[in-house]
Amino acid sequence: MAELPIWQYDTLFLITVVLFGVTALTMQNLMSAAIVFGAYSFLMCLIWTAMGAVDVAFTEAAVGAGVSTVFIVATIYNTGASAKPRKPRVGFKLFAGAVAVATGAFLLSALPDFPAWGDPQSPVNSTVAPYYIENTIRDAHVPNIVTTVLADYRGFDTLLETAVVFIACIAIYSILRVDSAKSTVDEPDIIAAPPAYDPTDSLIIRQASRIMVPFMQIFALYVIAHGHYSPGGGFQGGVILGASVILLCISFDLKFVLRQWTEKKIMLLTALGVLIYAAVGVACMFMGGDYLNYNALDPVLPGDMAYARYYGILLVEIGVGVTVMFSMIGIYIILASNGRFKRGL
Amino acid sequence: MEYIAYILIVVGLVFFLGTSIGLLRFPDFYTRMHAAGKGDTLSTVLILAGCIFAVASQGEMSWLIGLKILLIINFVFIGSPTATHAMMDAGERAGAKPWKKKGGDK
Amino acid sequence: MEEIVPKFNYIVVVILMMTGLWSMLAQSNLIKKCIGMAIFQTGIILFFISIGAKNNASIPIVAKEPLGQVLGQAHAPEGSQPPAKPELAAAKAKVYPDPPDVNKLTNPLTQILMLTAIVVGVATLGVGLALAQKVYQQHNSFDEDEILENQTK
Amino acid sequence: MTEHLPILIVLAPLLGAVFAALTSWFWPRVSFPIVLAGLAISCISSLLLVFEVPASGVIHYQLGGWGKQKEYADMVVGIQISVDYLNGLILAAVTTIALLTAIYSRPTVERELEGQQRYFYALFSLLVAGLLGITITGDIFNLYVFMEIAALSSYALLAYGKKRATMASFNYLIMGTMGACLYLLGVGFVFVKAGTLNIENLSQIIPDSLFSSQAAFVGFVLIIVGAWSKMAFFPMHGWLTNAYTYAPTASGALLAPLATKVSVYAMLRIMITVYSIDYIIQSPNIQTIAILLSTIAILVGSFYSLTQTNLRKIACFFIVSEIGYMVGGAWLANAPGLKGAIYHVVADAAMTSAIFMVIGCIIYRLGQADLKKLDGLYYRMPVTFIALVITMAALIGVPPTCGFFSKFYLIQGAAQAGTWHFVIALLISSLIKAIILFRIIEIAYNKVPNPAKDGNETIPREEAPLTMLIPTALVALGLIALGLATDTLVTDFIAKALPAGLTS
Repeated sequence: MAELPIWQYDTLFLITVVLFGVTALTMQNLMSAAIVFGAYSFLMCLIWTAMGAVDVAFTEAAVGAGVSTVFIVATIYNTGASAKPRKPRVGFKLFAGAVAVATGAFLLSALPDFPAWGDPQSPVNSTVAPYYIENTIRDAHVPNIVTTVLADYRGFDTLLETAVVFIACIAIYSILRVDSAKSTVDEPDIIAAPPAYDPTDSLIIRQASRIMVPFMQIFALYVIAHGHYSPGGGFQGGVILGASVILLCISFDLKFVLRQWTEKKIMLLTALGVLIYAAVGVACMFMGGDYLNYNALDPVLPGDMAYARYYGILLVEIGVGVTVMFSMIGIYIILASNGRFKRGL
Repeated sequence: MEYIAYILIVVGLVFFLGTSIGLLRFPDFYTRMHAAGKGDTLSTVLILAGCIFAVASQGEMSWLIGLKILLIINFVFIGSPTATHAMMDAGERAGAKPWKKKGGDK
Repeated sequence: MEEIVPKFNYIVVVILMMTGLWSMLAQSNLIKKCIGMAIFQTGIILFFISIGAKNNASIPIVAKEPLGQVLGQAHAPEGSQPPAKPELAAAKAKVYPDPPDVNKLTNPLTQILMLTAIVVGVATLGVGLALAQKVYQQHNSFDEDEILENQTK
Repeated sequence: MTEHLPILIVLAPLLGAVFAALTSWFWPRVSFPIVLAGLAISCISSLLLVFEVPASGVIHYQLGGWGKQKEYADMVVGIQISVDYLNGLILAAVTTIALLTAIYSRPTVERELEGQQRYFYALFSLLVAGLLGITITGDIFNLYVFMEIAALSSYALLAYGKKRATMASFNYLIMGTMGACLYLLGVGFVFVKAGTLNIENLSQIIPDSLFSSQAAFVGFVLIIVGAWSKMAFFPMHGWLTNAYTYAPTASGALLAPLATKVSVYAMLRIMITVYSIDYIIQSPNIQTIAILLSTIAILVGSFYSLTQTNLRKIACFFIVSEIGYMVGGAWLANAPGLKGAIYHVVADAAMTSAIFMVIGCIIYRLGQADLKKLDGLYYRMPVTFIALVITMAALIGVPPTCGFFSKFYLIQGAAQAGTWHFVIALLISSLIKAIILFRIIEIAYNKVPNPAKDGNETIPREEAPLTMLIPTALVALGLIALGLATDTLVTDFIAKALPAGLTS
């Protein structure tokens, strides 16, 4: 048999990831389920780095593992619920298990038809992808191919992705936000059970976070700006910026952060990021190119045609970073404070 | 250079082993937290130091990568002891009582 | 075993997705459903990434050749005086190797799709948790059966 | 500027939403006109495009200036959006209905969403942008992202409603994400075998090399099942009735006609363009299953609507049975069946929009839409009642209205394909809708003594406000206009959308 195309270590990671996934779902206590889910996501990042997908691993570590675990924990904190053991509805669980097994078998029926794991000649790696690898330098002078394809070749996808983040923020705002003053929606105000202990305001945690936050923010700006050369870009940088402010929310209390970032400022800047991205596209339209065709911006930007794309990508990444940062902060504050923007985690 | 890296990483792993055994064996909250805290900070720092030496011998830009790893070590030193402290503090407020020798409550 | 080993990642992907699907359908706790949904999506992301992975290929960043090496090629070892201006510019332009070898870099296209999928996953998770929290406000429980009883009475 | 029309259709609502969200903090009253302007621009550009398609053939628009790369076997690099015969009509229908619903929804939003309407119109416009994106995009992964945009904004729009709306929206979220993930997995399977995501390239690659591959078959089934669960087709229709019944009238009036129909369009696009009709004929077992399921969907939808008294629930079960028409028609895989299905997508969007608008007017004026408490509707709200009768007539399939022609094609296709159970289901469902219509007429007209005669007390005539009444009347008359314009629509639009090879 030819040299086994399999990475021995990855099979080990994959098995452990499945174990983590299953335990995360079968755990009784919700909080521990959230923590195991966080561990599951971090292990997933490890697997993706081993497979060479560094940008995706970076995003998963920042967005998937970091922020979504914080969201789940904030929801659990606010509702203070833990999964009370209930009589299992065996009939329905079996039916659902049968459906899952049937779909799984149907999916596996296509197994022999798949290319082996990791062979460079598979149809995916031999049709459109070679164009990207060979022409990124010629087109946009950007070494990090992932950033070019993300912001330039398939820039429309990323605009829609930023719109998705923006919609998530407004959707959560309109679902949970209740300014109790003038809302007529009949919503019994079940205040979450007071937590077992009063939140700490110990000095050590505040000092530590006060030291860490500025460095986090500088590193995040570096990640956004340096997305052309090293793994990183708008999303990852934006999330780290958001995470630094969330760290402040946790170590100090919500009012401290809300004094600096008021609710209005957060929501406005979330919308502004999407506007920047769309405006760059519209500018290309007015300058004669197709939508999001940065070559059209050449007269405005320094350097030759390819460098116009280089700077176009940078502008777009900044727009993405702004939206992602403020929508992460917005989502966290609304989830943590159950929509009342007063006290929170 | 290579051998220093191997030694450091192995020592780091030994500490991790100690942490996991500690987590399983120790009777109550505080001692388990102590083991977790130690393993978390020390073994990570040792492994990272091993990485610095492992990277030091490749290419002429490696000192920059070494510097970046030093930064990471610095953050781990600030970050994880605070985390352990926070958990200890929360545990103490939540009323976890330390374990006493003569068969105190588990 | 012959058939299974080189396709091991697809099996793991299917197992992960089916646990996610099962938990979305069968778990009665709303938060567990959200976590199951997130696991379902990470399973799909693993599927896409494992398609794009290539054997012993490095990350999809076109590595710059150090300037010295390029200059060395441009100028035979005959003299040590710095090369004239145009050669330096040409050498600097050529710092990047002409089109990099496709098999040496992993497939960037699948990674872009997955950046989108991760962000969409987090957005859906956020909205799901917000809805779960509002349901909890109304029915004071995350359990689907209690909520149904509460609604019908 | 005219060559930028395709992108303008999607961009106008998107930018409208962003501006509405921005201005909602300074002058809340301005966000509605902005969204209205965005929808108007996209409506005008889509109408212009629809008339341009027969003249200049299929219109492609490359985003970012990338196009076919010669030396890479002219694979399309980057994303391409295209307007052709199949989606031209649907684009026009979606934009006009969205515009009318926006005008219609103003008073209901004022009354129902007192404190929360800051982002309502931004989400409204984003949902329309997502739906238009699904219709216009030429890239299957881009379709997934647009599907998520439409889904996320519809979860929020539904969650605005009363107490039970939140749980209904959560169930919709779970089912919707499951459908979207299955669709994404299907795209992954197709991507593994074909290597490209562009619909135009796929339509060349799949027919000549992938017809026999099992992975392409599994991918096809996954995409179809994903689309089915997004459109609430029979096995996965549980979420639709609760979601649309407890939602506020404005979001119900927008979501009901458009969200499910656009998923039907996505299924049609995959079936006709990407996987071409003879792939379906070649794999017969899915065809029989699909037609069987659609018959059950029609019967389930019709019988359940008999049992309900809440008008909105009845309308929701109508949607479930209408979806059965479209999926059944499409899967007959012969010319009349497909013509009926495509035509029915446009006709049903108009019909569902009309019925939800009428119910909205009733709820606005009478506070509830229960069948038993509608007595005297004819005297109290004559115009709305006439619109209701026209819509029900269209749903049953009375000749001048568009419902008749789509049913006519469907029955012709079914007869030709020999699937008699589908024909019987079609007839039964028309019968049941007729019963419901006569029940409504009986309650609204006869139960109350005729006030015109002097003996009885006169019933105050209280119509819904004008901004709600005019769109309702327009859509109801549109049903008849659509019916009369059928042959022009079918001959020079729908007939050309079908693949040439299709025989009879």
